[in-house]
Amino acid sequence: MAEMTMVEALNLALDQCMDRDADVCLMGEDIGINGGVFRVTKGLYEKYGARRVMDSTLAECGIIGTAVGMAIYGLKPVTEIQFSGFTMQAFDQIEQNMARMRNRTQGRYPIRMVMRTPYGGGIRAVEHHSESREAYWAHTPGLKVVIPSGPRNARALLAASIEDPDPVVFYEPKAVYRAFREDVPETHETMPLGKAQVVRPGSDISIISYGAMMRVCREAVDDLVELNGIDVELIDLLSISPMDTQTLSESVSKTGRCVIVHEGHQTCGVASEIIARLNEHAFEYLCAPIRRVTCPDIPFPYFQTEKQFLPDADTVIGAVQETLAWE
Amino acid sequence: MAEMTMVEALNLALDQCMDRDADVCLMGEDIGINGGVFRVTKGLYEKYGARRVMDSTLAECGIIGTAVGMAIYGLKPVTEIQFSGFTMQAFDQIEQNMARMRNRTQGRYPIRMVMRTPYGGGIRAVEHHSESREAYWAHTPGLKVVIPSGPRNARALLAASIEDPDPVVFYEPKAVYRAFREDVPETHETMPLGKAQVVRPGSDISIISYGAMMRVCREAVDDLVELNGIDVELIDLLSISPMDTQTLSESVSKTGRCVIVHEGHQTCGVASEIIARLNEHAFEYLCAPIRRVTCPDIPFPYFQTEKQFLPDADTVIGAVQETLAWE
Amino acid sequence: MPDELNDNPDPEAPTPAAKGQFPELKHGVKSSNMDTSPIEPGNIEVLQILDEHGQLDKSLDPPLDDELLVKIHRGLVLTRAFDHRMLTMQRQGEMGTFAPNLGQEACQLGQVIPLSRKDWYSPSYRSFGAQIWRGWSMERLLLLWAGYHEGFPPPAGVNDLPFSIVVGSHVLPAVGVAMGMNYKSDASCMVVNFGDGALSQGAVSEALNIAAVDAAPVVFVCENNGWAISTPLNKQAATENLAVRGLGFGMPSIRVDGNDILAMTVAVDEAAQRARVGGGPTFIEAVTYRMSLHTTADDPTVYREEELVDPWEERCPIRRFETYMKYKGLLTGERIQQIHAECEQEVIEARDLFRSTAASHPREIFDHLYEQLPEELEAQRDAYLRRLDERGGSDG
Amino acid sequence: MPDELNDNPDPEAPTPAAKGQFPELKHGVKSSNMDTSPIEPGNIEVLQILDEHGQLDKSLDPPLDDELLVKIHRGLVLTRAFDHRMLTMQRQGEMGTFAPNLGQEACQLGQVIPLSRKDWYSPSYRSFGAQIWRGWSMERLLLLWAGYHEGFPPPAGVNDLPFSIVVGSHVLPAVGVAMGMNYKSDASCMVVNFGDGALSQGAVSEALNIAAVDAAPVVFVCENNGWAISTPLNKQAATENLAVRGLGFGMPSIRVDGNDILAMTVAVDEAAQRARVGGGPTFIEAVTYRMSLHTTADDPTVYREEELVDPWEERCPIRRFETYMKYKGLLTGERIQQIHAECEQEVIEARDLFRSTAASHPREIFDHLYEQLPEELEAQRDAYLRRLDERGGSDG
Ligand SMILES: Cc1ncc(C[n+]2csc(CCOP(=O)(O)OP(=O)(O)O)c2C)c(N)n1
Ligand SMILES: Cc1ncc(C[n+]2csc(CCOP(=O)(O)OP(=O)(O)O)c2C)c(N)n1
Ligand SMILES: [Mg+2]
Ligand SMILES: [Mg+2]
Repeated sequence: MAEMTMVEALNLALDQCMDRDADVCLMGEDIGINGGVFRVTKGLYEKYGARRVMDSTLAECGIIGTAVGMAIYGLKPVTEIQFSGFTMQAFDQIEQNMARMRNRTQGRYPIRMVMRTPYGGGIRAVEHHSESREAYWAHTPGLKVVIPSGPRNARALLAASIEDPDPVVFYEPKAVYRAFREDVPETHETMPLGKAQVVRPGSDISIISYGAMMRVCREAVDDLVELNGIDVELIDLLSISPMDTQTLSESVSKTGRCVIVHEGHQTCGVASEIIARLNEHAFEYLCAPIRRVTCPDIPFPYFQTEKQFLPDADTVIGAVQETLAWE
Repeated sequence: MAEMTMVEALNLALDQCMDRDADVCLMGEDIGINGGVFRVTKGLYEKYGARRVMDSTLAECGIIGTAVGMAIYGLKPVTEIQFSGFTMQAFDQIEQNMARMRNRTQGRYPIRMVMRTPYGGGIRAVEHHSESREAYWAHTPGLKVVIPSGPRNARALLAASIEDPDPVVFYEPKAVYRAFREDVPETHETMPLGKAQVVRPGSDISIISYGAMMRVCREAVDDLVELNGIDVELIDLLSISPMDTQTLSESVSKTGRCVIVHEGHQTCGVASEIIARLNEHAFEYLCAPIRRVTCPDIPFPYFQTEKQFLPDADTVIGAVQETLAWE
Repeated sequence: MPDELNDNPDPEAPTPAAKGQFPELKHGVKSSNMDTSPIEPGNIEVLQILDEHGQLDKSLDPPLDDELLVKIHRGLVLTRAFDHRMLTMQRQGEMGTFAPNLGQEACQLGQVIPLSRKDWYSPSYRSFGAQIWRGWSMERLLLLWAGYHEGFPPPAGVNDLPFSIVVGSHVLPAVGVAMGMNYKSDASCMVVNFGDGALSQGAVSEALNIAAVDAAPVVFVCENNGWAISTPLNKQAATENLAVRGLGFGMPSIRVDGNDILAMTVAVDEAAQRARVGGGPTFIEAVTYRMSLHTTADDPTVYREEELVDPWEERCPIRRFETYMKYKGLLTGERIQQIHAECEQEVIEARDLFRSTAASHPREIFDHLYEQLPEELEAQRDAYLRRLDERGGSDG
Repeated sequence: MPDELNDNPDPEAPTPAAKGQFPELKHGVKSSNMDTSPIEPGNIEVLQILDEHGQLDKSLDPPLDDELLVKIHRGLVLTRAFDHRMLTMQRQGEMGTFAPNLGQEACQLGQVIPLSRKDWYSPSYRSFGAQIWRGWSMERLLLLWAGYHEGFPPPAGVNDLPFSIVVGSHVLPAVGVAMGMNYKSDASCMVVNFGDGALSQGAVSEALNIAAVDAAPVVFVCENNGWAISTPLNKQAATENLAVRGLGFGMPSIRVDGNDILAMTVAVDEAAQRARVGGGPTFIEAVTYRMSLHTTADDPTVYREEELVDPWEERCPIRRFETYMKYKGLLTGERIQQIHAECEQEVIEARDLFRSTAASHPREIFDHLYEQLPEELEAQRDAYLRRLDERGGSDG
């Protein structure tokens, strides 16, 4: 075990996967000598060389499109898009080839690749650098979408994503990159994709969240439990697609009340999907409308107002109390 | 009044808007002499000339990006993307500029433009030519998303979209293009954006749909009413974003049961959003889980199997009966 | 709030100097930090070996062995026979929309003739002649155009990408495959085909640039057939020729007579050889003409004068090559007629096999998206299969 | 099912001809349907008027009037003073991440000096020198970099696009504005700025092609400063120079010493004049160097040898121009020192105004997305505002 930030843990996962499998290679902007703008690939260029750690041209569509080709050829590229806002530049290649090539060729060309990218707000970034559009990928058949919340699950989920036979979109909460440290085992560790985690079992109400918002939820839960004596069940989704519907519906069937928290926009967002599924699988147990705590349907604002824009613990606490108060 | 197909009705709307406003111009691939691959712009090149009816290069990103610039300059471009599957090529310009320019410049540069594009299946098209990804746009702040279901509302909504001060994504159900004729008034007619239409009032259950699926729903409703004596309320959404939440919740508050039908994929789709809103606004009136009748979360298949893939009247009838049977 | 700011759009901003006030540009002085002599980007070769009358440039006649030449001729004839048949079948409602390649047969075969099985090929939707040469059976191609999923995956043993219908979307993956060859030190190459219209797609420009920067073993064959549906070349590009585009990205570029099977074969072979030994990519503009419809959904009479097509009748790549084969003494007029008949027969047999084997598999549409179907999709599949059963699975 | 098909990956497929078996390419015969003489895409001019020692090429000395020359000098000095100040403020936590333009001052001012107020300018994130010249107040730019929305919209009366942070994303809209000028027969032009890295973006290639095809009045200024964050030019493009890219799209292209304010001004002016009278777009490669950090979040020592920067100290665009101004007798060393001090003072005043006026408006973040806020968003805004009030609106 070693105490690591999420950045260090992700770096460890990349290092070990490259060490274990010569077909795993990295591609992205400034990931070589520079180690990536957030230093997630630090030292890997020195260790594995320019052939396996490829600095790309300034072209996101090019990164994803050529990575799809490498995967067709049999490699396992792990690409980095510098900020998730720039995945828009690659949307066509993601949707038309990365997500669909396996199906188009009836399995002849599986695409074993990962698209890593930092998402979300909270670091006083310039415009277009704080997006949380994971719902686009959840709505895109053929992809898996994974979002870790801390150093340890980030490492295990990235390793699992690299080893997964299907294309994975891996969103990294940049607000968490260096926010705290966690014990991370030195030896190779993975976690199954598609499984949510009950972080704290409880009986009064379920809070479902993922990524950077898990910190906010933990803070809220501490308050709710200690100050208000509310027995909250907190669930970390971890995998947006496929989604662990069973764990979610079991929880809400038990608690009958639920608040969903994420940074992404509200309309057609991940919370909407969770509500739709709970409506199907836990309808008879619902005692109150499920509340969505999300960013509103406006672009992420300029950073002087991001603190107000982003949901915080009080917002979550308020939603929980309203949900509990509902008759 | 004249009997028109949707293609003719759309053509009429374009013609009259161009006639009324010299700043309205058209841009797209093969929309000039060729009149567009579906002939929606037929005759307009001859009538308004190459300056106002612009054949673009084969670059969707280029079409949307330059149209944004024209709008900044003060024009009102109506762009055509030949098939909605190719809007992926323009995703970056749509999200980063078309949807956000007004906000980025605090209103200094409003983007008065429309992106027209045929969507959906049912015409035995090759791969990537039958997509229904309207949820991407509904999840994108700054856009309005409109989807007509017949010749008359297509004409009125397109005219309204062109006159709207905000950027509009206008999805045209290609399966309906020539499927049937309707009376369409010769004189300029618009309909307000953001309003749904109760096509048939009823008290037993609400069916919410839009676009090409409205035909399927109408067929289902006829059966349900005549054969089973079920008093169905049928709602045509027309505008996906903004969404007429009030009309939807009033309907479901009355009927207590609801089935939502669309061609788009299920996860994070429009139906998920409707369910989330009804959960918030009509929770206490719900007598049964709201059912989603959508295409599954797999890519649109090769056309020999599209008939099976697309929801049909029986699918809707089945969902209605299950919803009514639910205790 | 912005009003408080001292923004100052200078009303006195210098209006542009009146024309002529500034000296016309010419080269600056030779300076210590900048070589100011004009840059010469280099010339673009133009290649034709057999002209439209079958006139041979003997100095360029490639030493292809007779067997291969005969096989090439058959390939050209078969491609055209297949094209005709598909058109008929489409008109009879047996095919979906498809894209004829009448007149482009040499252009397409020339792209793949120099390739070995280790090499890769990335076809567009109009490349079926090349696909047949690569080993795709005609009945598989018929399945593809008739909307059966089974027609899309490349046959076992054929290193091809699926054909690309989203214009230009295959070019980046094709470059990626070539980058994989560099990664694995595999001395093979990738030939990727796209049209004059596709060259306007940003993704294609990105692909050209990446291939040049990474010295990827790719041969870009830009099939300039003069049209992108109704859009003529001069509305697609501002340059007379398209080869100069390759030069702009820093790769050797050449303009080839695409109706000259010898020129195409020689040009692609040289580019392929260079690519395999680390020489990087080449851009080949293949000049040909779309003599027929864009697709069966298209009506060229709306936008194209028939007179424009006439001269290209003269330039028929097949007749041209047959003149050469006779001149070489490899084929007689009689034998040529037989070959045409044989190819017609082959196509008929493929059609019959297609008719007897074609079957759609609606129950399988969930089976190929993920290696293992996620639970949530299993539920969707089960619901879908129940529906099929209710409808009577067979239709079904 | 595919197995039933007669797919036939020919094991005998001709392996590529052994090197040399084919003749090396040379031009084919002159033929009846194809001119096979090699294509010469034309040369690219390289312009420098003032070399790094302030050496003047008198034959090219532009007749700018003295007042303008003095104004230009002040613009250069002010830009650098502003750059220094922002860096300090950022280090003190007063600014967000920002992109210094040390060494690129001439390159940036030269782009806009020839523009009138009717002309348009589309800046990148590193173009604040040009923005100041265009009429953006320094305090507005400080607001922008400090993350206040009020800093983003162009000031009233300034025909600029908002600065572009998504690399290359502004170039297509810039071309669209120019297409609007053609639409309205407005004899103005658009100058759009982007970097060597941005040139790799597909959208930028699409923009170059569209502008060329539509003869849009655009001047593309590709600011080649040698780096895209840590990526050097040779990993970004396979060509020695970037001007050839413009040639590949069929527009006049020129390579200019970006540290020579006279050369930049002359080149842009000629291109702008051509554009305004229907001469279409021009591609200008401005050769300069990013002497400082990519942004304040960047640490060049990780990837760049300091020695690489040294020679560019020599090529300082400001010192070079000051030599020229003295030679012209327009400025003395003493006066120059005063100007530096005055500019420093101006910047300090802007900073103070910024400090006294800067205020964020969290209650307004819903107000600019749509002309009229849709109902569903009103509900979201009300919930948001309630939250603000609970938190104590002020912080707020
Ligand atoms: C991205 C995209 N945009 C538009 C289309 C519609 N479309 C199909 S073929 C075609 C023209 C292609 O022209 P070209 O690249 O010259 O190839 P050709 O058809 O002439 O062989 C168009 C516009 C498409 N399939 N994909
Ligand atoms: C589409 C996109 N990709 C990546 C980035 C991150 N990024 C910001 S600046 C930059 C380098 C740009 O280099 P260049 O175009 O040469 O301009 P310069 O910074 O040198 O002025 C990168 C990669 C971005 N902002 N947008
Ligand atoms: Mg073409
Ligand atoms: Mg640069």
